[in-house]
Amino acid sequence: MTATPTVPPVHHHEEDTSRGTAISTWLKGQYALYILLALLIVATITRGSIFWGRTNLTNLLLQMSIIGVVVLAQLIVVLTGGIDISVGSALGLAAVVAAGLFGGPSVLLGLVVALGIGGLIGAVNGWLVAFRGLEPFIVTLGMLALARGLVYAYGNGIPINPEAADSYASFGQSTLLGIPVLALIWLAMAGLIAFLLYRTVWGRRVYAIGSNVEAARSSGIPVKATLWSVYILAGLLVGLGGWLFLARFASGTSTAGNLLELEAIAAVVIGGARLSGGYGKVFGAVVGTIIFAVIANLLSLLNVSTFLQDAFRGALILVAVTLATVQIVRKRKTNPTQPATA
Amino acid sequence: MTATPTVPPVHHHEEDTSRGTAISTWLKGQYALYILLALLIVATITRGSIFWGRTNLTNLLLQMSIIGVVVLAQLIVVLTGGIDISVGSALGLAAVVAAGLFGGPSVLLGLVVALGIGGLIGAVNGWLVAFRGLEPFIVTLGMLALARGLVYAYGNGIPINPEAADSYASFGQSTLLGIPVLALIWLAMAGLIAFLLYRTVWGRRVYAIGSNVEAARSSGIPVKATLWSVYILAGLLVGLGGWLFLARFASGTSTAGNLLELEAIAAVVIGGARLSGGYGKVFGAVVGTIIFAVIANLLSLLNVSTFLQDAFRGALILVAVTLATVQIVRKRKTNPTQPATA
Amino acid sequence: MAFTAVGVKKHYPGVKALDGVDLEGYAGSVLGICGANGAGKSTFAKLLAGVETLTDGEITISGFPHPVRNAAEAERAGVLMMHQEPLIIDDFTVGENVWLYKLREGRDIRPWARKVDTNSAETREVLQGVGLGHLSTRQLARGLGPGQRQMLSLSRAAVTKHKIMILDETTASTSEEHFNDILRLVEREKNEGTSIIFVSHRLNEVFAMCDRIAVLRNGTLVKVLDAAETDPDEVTALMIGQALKALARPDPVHAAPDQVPALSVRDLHGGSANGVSFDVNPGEIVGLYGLVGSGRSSVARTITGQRPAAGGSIKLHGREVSLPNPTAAVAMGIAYLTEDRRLEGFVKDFDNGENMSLVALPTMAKAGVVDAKREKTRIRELISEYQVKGGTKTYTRNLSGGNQQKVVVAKWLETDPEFVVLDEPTKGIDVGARSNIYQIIHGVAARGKGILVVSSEAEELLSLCHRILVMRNGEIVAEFDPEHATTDDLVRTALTHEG
Amino acid sequence: GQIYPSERPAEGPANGVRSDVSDVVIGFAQQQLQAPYFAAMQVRAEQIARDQGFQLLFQSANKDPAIQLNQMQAMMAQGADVLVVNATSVKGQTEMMTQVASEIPVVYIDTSVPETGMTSVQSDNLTIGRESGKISAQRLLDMGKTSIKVAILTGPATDEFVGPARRQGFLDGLEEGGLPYEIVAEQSGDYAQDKGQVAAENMLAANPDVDLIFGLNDSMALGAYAVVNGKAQYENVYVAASADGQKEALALIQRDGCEGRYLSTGLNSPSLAAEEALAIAVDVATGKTEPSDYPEESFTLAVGIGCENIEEYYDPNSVF
Ligand SMILES: Nc1ncnc2c1ncn2[C@@H]1O[C@H](COP(=O)(O)OP(=O)(O)OP(=O)(O)O)[C@@H](O)[C@H]1O
Ligand SMILES: Nc1ncnc2c1ncn2[C@@H]1O[C@H](COP(=O)(O)OP(=O)(O)OP(=O)(O)O)[C@@H](O)[C@H]1O
Ligand SMILES: [Mg+2]
Ligand SMILES: [Mg+2]
Repeated sequence: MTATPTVPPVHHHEEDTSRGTAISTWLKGQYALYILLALLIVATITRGSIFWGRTNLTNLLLQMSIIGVVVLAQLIVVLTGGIDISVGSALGLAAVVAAGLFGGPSVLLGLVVALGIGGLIGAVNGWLVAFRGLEPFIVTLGMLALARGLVYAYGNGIPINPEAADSYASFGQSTLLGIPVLALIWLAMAGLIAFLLYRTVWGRRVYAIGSNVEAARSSGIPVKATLWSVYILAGLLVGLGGWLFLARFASGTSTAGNLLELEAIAAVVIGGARLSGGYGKVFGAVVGTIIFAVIANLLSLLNVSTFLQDAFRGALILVAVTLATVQIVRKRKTNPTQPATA
Repeated sequence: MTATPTVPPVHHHEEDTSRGTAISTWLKGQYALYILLALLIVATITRGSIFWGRTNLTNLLLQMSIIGVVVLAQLIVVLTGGIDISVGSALGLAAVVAAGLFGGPSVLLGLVVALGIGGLIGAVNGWLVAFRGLEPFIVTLGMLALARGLVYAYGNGIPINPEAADSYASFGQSTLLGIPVLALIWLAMAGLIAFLLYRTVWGRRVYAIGSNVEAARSSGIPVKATLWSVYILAGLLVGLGGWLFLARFASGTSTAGNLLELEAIAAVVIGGARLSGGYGKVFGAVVGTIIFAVIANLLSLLNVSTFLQDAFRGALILVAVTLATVQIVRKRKTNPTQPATA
Repeated sequence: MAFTAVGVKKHYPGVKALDGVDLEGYAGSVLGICGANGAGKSTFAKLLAGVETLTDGEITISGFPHPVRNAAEAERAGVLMMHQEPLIIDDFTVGENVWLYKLREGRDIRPWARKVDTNSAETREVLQGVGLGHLSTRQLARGLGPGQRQMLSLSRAAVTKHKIMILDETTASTSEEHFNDILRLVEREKNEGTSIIFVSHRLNEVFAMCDRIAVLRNGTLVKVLDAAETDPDEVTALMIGQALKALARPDPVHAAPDQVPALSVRDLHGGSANGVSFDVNPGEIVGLYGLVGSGRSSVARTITGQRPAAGGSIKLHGREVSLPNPTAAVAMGIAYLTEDRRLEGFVKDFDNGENMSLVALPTMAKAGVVDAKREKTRIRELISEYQVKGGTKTYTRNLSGGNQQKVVVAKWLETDPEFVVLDEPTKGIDVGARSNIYQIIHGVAARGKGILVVSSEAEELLSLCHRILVMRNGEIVAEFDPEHATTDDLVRTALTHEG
Repeated sequence: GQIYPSERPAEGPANGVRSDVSDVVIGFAQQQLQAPYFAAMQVRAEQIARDQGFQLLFQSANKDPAIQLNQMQAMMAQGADVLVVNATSVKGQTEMMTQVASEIPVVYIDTSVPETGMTSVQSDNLTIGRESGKISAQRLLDMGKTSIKVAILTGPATDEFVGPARRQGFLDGLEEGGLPYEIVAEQSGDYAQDKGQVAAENMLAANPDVDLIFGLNDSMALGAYAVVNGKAQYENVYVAASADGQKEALALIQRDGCEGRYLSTGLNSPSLAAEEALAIAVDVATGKTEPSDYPEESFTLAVGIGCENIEEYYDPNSVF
């Protein structure tokens, strides 16, 4: 995988004590933020009044919250150097079973079931990766197919509407101080993951494993247990995502979470995380989530021909990442000991 | 305190000259082969006469040849530590444009066009990865969307039938010594890639870059140029795949190559390649291709319900890789410096 | 008694790294372990630290109820190990690397346990203690050189409780100055009753530090000596089975008055190099000495295209060259043996053969197709020429540190370069093989090539070179003729502060 | 608070009645574009919008209800007056569509969500399938078969409504036509020609004695046709589709007449459906009619197409 260009310059000796310098150094690394900024400017110029309208902003927040939680799950897995392509199916299974088990009589029971399903899937993935030493890609690919297959089998492809569909629906569109509750849940999760990653021993272990698993093991870090816990936590987040899905759509459709994995990985990567592990930030992942949601929203608002939407989205991604690294590439020129690909 | 005064016996590494040992060492590493063997046994028990029938074997070979070429493309990219998730869309675009350009008057012109499109896409991907230092995942994700979008835009979603549809169809069904020509093309490509990887300076460089890009760079290997050539070659192979698609289906459908990327990566990984680069074999990739084709064929022959197919496929993958590594994990126990996740 | 090893065996597929070693260590005493490359020193250290699992035998540590089985248990038993390839997490800051062992099992297992402050005054003090006071605790470890990495991992000694400390070639790429830091640290540890194991190929250091010396050979223990009652010659003899011949100095070069230098550098800037000028004549071996961080590697990297020059000119045989990248340099016949074996030295997934032919491969190929037979024959020759302990098909990553170094040296000299830069060429190589490498270097010089050797070991330069340049703060401050200079001269010149 | 305070369906256009057609904005939320049928619907809808001068917002959801909701919301944010929706899920969008329909009138096309929206213009998949099945039965009876073995190419597992209806319809048609059948294999071809071809290959390899292989749309049946066409071992295998009337299929029926192996298909005209649905939408937006004027559902023309009536329906210049 290519080295993430946001890795700070190699040699600097002085302590950056002044706050100004710290902020400017930080700003230099945030190329995801510039992409977002550019997108927002485009949005403002082309569809300003609609884009910034209350309705649209509310929609945007709702659209981000489910994938947002999944992106967080993907992030912690990617930090360990793994990848989880089963997130979409797992979300689907969590949603469908939470909607269908015992008839889906209550929103709270649904939450418990969804977390249970998600956690279980995460635990299986994690066990195979951590204790069996299997490639995360192939494990989660198997799980991708298995979970999606179970979704189909559970409802024979027909959506499952929980008994408590009304409660789900009204919960899903409730707001607090004008902000959708689902979005608040997402942001709370982002805060929680940030706390775990940056403030706890567990978080440091996750980064250490992703950066250099052999050094981590030789240092006595419990690599397997940590890896397992990462996948379980990711599974729980995905389960939560499934529950949020129910809240938003009030129905467990068999396509729930379809292809979410690609978008989640993309958001994590555009947010600056390194797929080979050890580097990545929650803030970046959140920005990455917003970027993809804004792109989709904007293409809709601009009423770009459906035939061309994919092409536009692709071109946008390519142009954005290329432009954002122009400056970084220039920086690298003066510092070529940095690998072109690492 | 004990000191052994006797001069210790000199021990030195013997070269494994005996052929027997070499083969048994090789066999130990081929867990993909065991998965395939197990599958074949299952196939023989459940549907032996049909599975091994001439018709079905011909079908199987045909079903493998398109994805087979794409798997080879994926393999060389994965060997450098990259990933190419645009292969499916690129194949689709190559097929559609080859079918539509100038009305698709000839099979040979179609080949040239398909190779041109594939090579161009590969060149763009490779340029961004090699010279701009971008993450292959995000680059090829952008290309995935862009190429698919162009497919839709090119034919407004409606299949494009080349003027030479009949010649394509009859070429696609032709056999040589009873073996479908498409399959022969695939195998010839496998041979070519094997030759390039194992016998040439270029091949050695590919492995070096994938395994340790800094050492490669520092040893004077032209990292960027080599990376670029890898993506271009991969693009050409994918373009060839698009042409094979036309030969087989005689129509450039807008879904051509959809989701091929996941299967290609999976085949490469189950064939023993390491996603972080530097390790992987053509033989493994070919076996991986066969494994997935046999799974799909078998599920069809057993007439497994559509609702259950995905679940079966997923469970099969999980069980296969888990079982196959039981022995490997045991070996690793004695050698715990091996990374759990590579 | 701090630890007892009884009948310790460690077998890898095809290799008996250790084959029944009995060894004891005492509290407050330093045990040196000597042996040729691949004798099993690092293996013993790793077994003691629980990083590898025993094939057979038992290691008990006093005060710990049962034999140790893994790294976590060894840590609880009080073992602290400095690995030959230091355990540094590149994506962590310097401060976080100091406190890395706080992430171990047994302590702070609760997931919500808060991490320690890694930028505290204590952290800075600890870094000061190992001569890294100038580093920021917040900078990433990624950019550190090999010497700095060693010292950084050593800093953990000050923040970890331990009863046994293992130093595996911690001094291999550090200069005399840092050895004094280490010596001080070891004295302190000894007084606190730590049992210390010191592995090094520099016998003078071993004798300066150790109370007892264990000699390993091919995985078995030859003898344990009392340091006070033995001398380097006896140890060498036990190690490699013969006494070492004194090294011959290279034949002096007689430069013709109008001779064009093989390499001519003027006012070079780049990295921490700051206006460096010097010439190297054909057939001449020039040494570059300085303390860690004096800018030697920056010079070496700049003149070999590993990093672009920020200013100045480089002439190869009188012709000005531009070296934007290593590919260009290699094409011009300039070789750079890296000091960072781990990062740039060899390809992890290549066997010895593939690593040794990596650079020279195009010369073994026709139209890009490798002549497999020719490659194989040549590799076989190289393995024996460089005394690599391992086969052509052995993965280089599975070799002992010193043997890896031999592979890397062979890789570069095999290209028959016009100009060679060797950065710490004998790092981790045992005394026997070392003289072999010196002879090979002399051979290259005798063929009229220019050679620049960077080393932290003054003694090495004095016996190997025709001329020695000393660097300080990115500039060349003095030139010595090894005939008339001593180690002391070099060290003093390198240390002197301006003013 | 709540984002959609009411559950009652909107009683008039979202932004009030427009006096002129050129001020009207209509959102068209298509379920997918992966099959030519849906793509053709878009082409026709855009034509109509150009002809009549209203603004058309067209989006396609890749068969995903979640994406579809996002797109409908974006259309509303852009000031759409009426939505034309081809639902992605019959059962799974009830609450979602209740919420949406409380703010804007919804006209369903092709696939509807019962009890929501104002009306739906549907193709009667059951009847279409039945008509095609009857024609196939007749052809096979004429060949002297008294009972047949059938293999079916179905849609993906997510196909909850349209596919099953077409399948049932076709089988009913065989029965009504007086031809007993036995289903020997049934595999998904994802409504795509290439996937259909592969599935047909496998089913035929396992059951070479199949008499008829039918697909739930023409694309898949065309894939099956490519398998049997020109292969001696399959010379007694015939192909049919329950629906769509795709141009390439009609061309085959036209070419080979009543000797051909592509027996029948059903008419499911994307153009007809688009025309009807958009007409309703424009009428409501301009105040010509009220949402409450419409019945819950209306069906487009359903006929089977075989060798005898092919002339009426084959147009080599149509998009679809
Ligand atoms: N992971 C491994 N797999 C196979 N063989 C190994 C492995 N690690 C070490 N060896 C072998 O074990 C032997 C002893 O290695 P060790 O690293 O202990 O030597 P050493 O005495 O430390 O040498 P040096 O002075 O070069 O560091 C060597 O022959 C080496 O090739
Ligand atoms: N561009 C630069 N600007 C400032 N400092 C730099 C630059 N490049 C390298 N350095 C630092 O300068 C110091 C000396 O680097 P160099 O590697 O050239 O010296 P050295 O004498 O070989 O030291 P070592 O023994 O650590 O390799 C190192 O700490 C390095 O991090
Ligand atoms: Mg060692
Ligand atoms: Mg140096």
